[in-house]
Amino acid sequence: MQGMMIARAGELLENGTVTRVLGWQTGEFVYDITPAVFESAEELEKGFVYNSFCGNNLSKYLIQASRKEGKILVFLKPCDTYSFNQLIKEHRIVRENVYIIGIPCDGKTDGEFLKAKGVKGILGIREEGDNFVVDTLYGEKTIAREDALPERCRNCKSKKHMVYDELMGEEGEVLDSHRFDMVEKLEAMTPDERFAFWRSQLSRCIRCNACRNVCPACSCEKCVFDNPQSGIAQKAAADSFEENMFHIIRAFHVAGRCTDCGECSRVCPQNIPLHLLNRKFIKDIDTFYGEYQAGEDTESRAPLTNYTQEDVEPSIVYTRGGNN
Amino acid sequence: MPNEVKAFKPKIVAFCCNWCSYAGADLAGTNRLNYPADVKIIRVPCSCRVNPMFILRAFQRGADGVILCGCHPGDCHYTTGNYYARRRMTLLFSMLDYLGIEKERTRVEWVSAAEGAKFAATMNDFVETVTRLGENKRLEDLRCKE
Amino acid sequence: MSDRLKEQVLRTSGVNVLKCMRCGKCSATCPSYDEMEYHPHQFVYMVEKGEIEKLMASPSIYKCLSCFACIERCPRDVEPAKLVEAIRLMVIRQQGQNHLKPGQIPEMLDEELPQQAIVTAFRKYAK
Amino acid sequence: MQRIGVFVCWCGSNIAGTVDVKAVSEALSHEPGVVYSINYQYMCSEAGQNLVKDAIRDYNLTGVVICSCSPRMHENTFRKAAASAGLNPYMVEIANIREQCSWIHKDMPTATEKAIILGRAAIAKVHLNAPLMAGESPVIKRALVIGGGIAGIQTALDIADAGFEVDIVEKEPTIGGKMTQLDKTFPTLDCAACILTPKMVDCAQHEKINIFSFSEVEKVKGFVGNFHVTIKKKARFVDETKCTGCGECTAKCPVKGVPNEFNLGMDNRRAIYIPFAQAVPKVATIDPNYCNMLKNGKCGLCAKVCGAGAIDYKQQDQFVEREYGAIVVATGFNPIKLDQFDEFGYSQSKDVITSLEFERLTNAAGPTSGTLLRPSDGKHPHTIVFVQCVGSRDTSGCGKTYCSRICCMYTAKHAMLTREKYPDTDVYVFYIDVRSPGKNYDEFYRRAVEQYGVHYIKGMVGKVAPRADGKLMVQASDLIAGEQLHIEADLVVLATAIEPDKTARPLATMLTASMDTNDFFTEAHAKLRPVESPTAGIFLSGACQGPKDIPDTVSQAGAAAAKVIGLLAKDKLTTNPCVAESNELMCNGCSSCEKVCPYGAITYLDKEFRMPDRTTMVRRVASVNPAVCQGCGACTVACPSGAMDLKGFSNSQIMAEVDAICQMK
Repeated sequence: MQGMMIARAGELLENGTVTRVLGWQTGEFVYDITPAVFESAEELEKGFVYNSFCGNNLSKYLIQASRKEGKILVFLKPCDTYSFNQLIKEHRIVRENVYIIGIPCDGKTDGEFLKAKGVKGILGIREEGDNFVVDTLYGEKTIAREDALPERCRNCKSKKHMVYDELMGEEGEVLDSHRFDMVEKLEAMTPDERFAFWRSQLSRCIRCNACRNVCPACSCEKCVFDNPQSGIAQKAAADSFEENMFHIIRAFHVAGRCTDCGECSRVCPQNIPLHLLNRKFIKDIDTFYGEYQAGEDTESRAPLTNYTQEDVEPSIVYTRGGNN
Repeated sequence: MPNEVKAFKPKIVAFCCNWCSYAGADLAGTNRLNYPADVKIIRVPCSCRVNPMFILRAFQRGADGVILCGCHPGDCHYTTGNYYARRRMTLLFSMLDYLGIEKERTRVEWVSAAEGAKFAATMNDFVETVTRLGENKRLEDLRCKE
Repeated sequence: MSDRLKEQVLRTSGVNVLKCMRCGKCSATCPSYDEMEYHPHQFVYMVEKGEIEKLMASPSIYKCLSCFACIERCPRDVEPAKLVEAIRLMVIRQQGQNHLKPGQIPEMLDEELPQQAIVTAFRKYAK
Repeated sequence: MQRIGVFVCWCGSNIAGTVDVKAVSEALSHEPGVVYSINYQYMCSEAGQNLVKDAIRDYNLTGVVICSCSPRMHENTFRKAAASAGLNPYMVEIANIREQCSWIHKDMPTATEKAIILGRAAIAKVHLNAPLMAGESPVIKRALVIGGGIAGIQTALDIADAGFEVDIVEKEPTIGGKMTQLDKTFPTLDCAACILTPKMVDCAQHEKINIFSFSEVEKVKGFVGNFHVTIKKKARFVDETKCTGCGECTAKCPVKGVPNEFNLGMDNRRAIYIPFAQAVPKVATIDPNYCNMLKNGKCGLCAKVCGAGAIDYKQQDQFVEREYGAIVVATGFNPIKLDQFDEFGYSQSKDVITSLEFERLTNAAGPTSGTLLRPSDGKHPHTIVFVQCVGSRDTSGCGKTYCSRICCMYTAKHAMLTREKYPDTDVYVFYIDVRSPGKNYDEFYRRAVEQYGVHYIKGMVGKVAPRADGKLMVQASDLIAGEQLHIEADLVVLATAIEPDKTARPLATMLTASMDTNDFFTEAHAKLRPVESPTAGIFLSGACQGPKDIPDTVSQAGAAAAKVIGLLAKDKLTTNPCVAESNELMCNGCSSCEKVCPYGAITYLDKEFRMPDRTTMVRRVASVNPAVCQGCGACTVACPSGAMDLKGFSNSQIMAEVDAICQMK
């Protein structure tokens, strides 16, 4: 795959379709993937990688990149295309300046994740059928795909690209995922249990802002939490309330706009399942206002900028059954 | 004399839209309808002006309950404001509940300018509910203090 | 005394006599009107004034057929028939003022006695 | 740091009775930024206002906090006072310690504590206030009157006479409304048609008045001074400009059995019809539910006989877009349905009728040509029972809780006229209370009793039972005699409660004008602004605001017209400066705010920004049109970055209030 991608990118640079390529490169370690811009075939040969560690969603980088001179080539996995569409809807990306190659994805693993599974000294990775074969200092290790995938990939919502100019490989389908299972499990708990769960999770937050910085929906020119005029600016936690407020407000700000790409949970150094907050909003929106998938298209009105006269009343929160 | 346990007086912030609910609150006053002094009203132009940040901020600063009052759906002075407020608050309250915060601490009530009695009754009921719940600790304690 | 009685009537009936606007539709609709000494609208007014004993002593309370036409037609939801019923109950409950005491019950029990009878006995019957 | 003055009002004993005003002004004097704090008996009085003005000058105040009654009451008073002393009026904040404090609390320490907290919140807000300047918007010098009854007609005439253009939109084929159906009018017994039809003709002939008959308001956009209204002209299948109203078509139309709504279904009309002889405009209308040509294409007789060639079977609904500076609502009333009152036998006997039906039965243009005859057998009734308060003052849920206000007087009129024309009839009126507070009204009612011998009986009818021989058995109570009456009547007339027209509710939604629970339009102030809706530019005329008789309707119609004229006479309106504002540096251009704006006040422009690396970048940013923005604030919450804020109610101001209120433990 990587070879095909480099070849095609080289062609497009060569024939002048694009002037730059947005892709991935390795960092200090092979599993330490960072987004990168390549401007020539040589640079691509030298640095461009695409492997099972390339989970990074590149859409957000196009906000800046698409505003520069010339057209940029970007490789988007199916779930990244949702973010791309959502950003198009919000007029954040200049569509004419982007050339999208849709690439298939069977789920991306993660270095930290593998290490936690006991795979140490990682040197490389390849996919063989339903397994990942990891090349390590201590020889090759084979690990079943199911075991090596993070939650967001195990519950992949779609293998279908929502937008592309050109497709590599086979187009997939929108899947029937079980992504709301954990939300439902939490909803079924008593309030005390839920409180205990979230307290154990949110207590670990160190306010590093990684979740915000990686999120394609959290792409404000200036975040309210960084803006002294907003009245709620905070750099470090002044009191124990602030992280709670940060996460609730962040989830609220992306409600109806979050495509559930799962980047927030991927980058959280404390492994807080932040996607469960976003998914709660997605699930509520689906139940209260009808199925809505952000990023599916570029025209529809987002649920929070829309209404019907027959909407449920907020009191539904008190009256719906179970422990909800 | 043993120290008497001081009765818990909740702190309640009520956001009222200027056109209906604030007028409803005024009417409650004009008709001398009693409700506890624990309720303090903040005037906003429309229920849609109320940012979830304000509600969380109130809780952060020690409020025990927050209530938002606006015109009845369909009667918004600005046509559609309360429809948006309704969606926002439904989702916000649902989220607070999901985090294990007592859902009775937040409420939305539609009070028209003619419903002074409803305003007073709503406030009495809300204060009673929040008093029963006691001091608001959970939102603050969501993160362990140490 | 009459205040306590009035209070009791209002409580058992659940009626708010102050809602009456004195239109007389209850009496206009009452099929037993001609049989009664006090008419439905008078029940409402007399309860308001606290003249319960007069009503309790009047045969009118037994002339009411409990057809509830007055309740059905009242434009103010006052429900005069409930007042009549409440006053009837007061009369029944007062009779003799010597209801059974709990201590007297065990010796009277037998296998066949329905439980409801015992409860009723507390309320109504003299020894 | 602001220099703030605090002024605590006693409002006589209204505030000072429960709030220790001295303690409040003392406590607030220690708040940061407060340089002057005083309490006074009546802050709104001239002396009180002078205290504010003097303090602003003497202490160089940059902010003023008035602890007094509701800002809805006197905010403007104090803003004006501040302005006259050279302080920007938007530097004044009101702490509502009357309606929301002293009047609801009985305990002085509690109320005083709360008043101090409310004062602190206002001070906290003033610290963040900034001077605001009101903008201007032009006024379109034309008014729209919705409803062409006597209320709408009078309002339109008064506005037009002042020289402004007026459009009347009437949903029926003719203007005139309910009054056209009446026979005589109390208390002077003029013939309704004689006093109404000249006004209808005036409307039609007035060069400033334009009548959209058989039309409805479809959509309303805009705001005071600049309303954009879409009017639907329903297809009447007759070209209004050609029809001469000769009546040839209505005479020849073969479809005869259509219930005539003008006579409340008591006789029939044709499928093509002119509602009544004096209709304005006098133009025929085809009823598509009955016309054979429109139903199955077979007939076309009316087109053949029409000399003017006005018949147009292909006519479609037309939509007209018009602009107005002011809108007057005059949608009127209707009698309620009597389904819930079967005890009166309305559905069982034709001889139990409503008062409006009685009007038609006594009207010379009615189904009986003015002779009072029983609808069932056409015989003269000899005993007539009038029942008042049918469905009015009813809290049981079957009827309306309010007094319909007109029934006492028209019933007296009916009873009187009946006795005058037919002295051999026995007329009974059953009443709960007789309400006759208008000028010459009580005298009128007494005349019915004393001069005309109408039997007024205090009590209500409980049951009306039609007997096989056609008599109506009326069972009623006579509360004063203490007996139950049984009357054999020939005719029973029900003084049916009235309710707002069904079109009022959807109209109110379009106009964003508020309504009460009975669907009557709410006035801006029950006593002081009775003909204005709280929504600027919307005015109320007639029974749409509450039950009203003709004299009251006409006075209110004139009052509404005066208000409209006052508005249209201005060339420009000052706009509310508390509008949204977008901070371009923070705006993402995501369009969330634009989506929730009900006024379309937000547009986007591409703007060049300098980046930290000295390059430039073009970004899409929101821009608010302050003349169009009404300041609801929906956009401020839709905006995730907080770039959109509302002047006068900014995020930081509201949060400062929250902080001040929550501060006290």
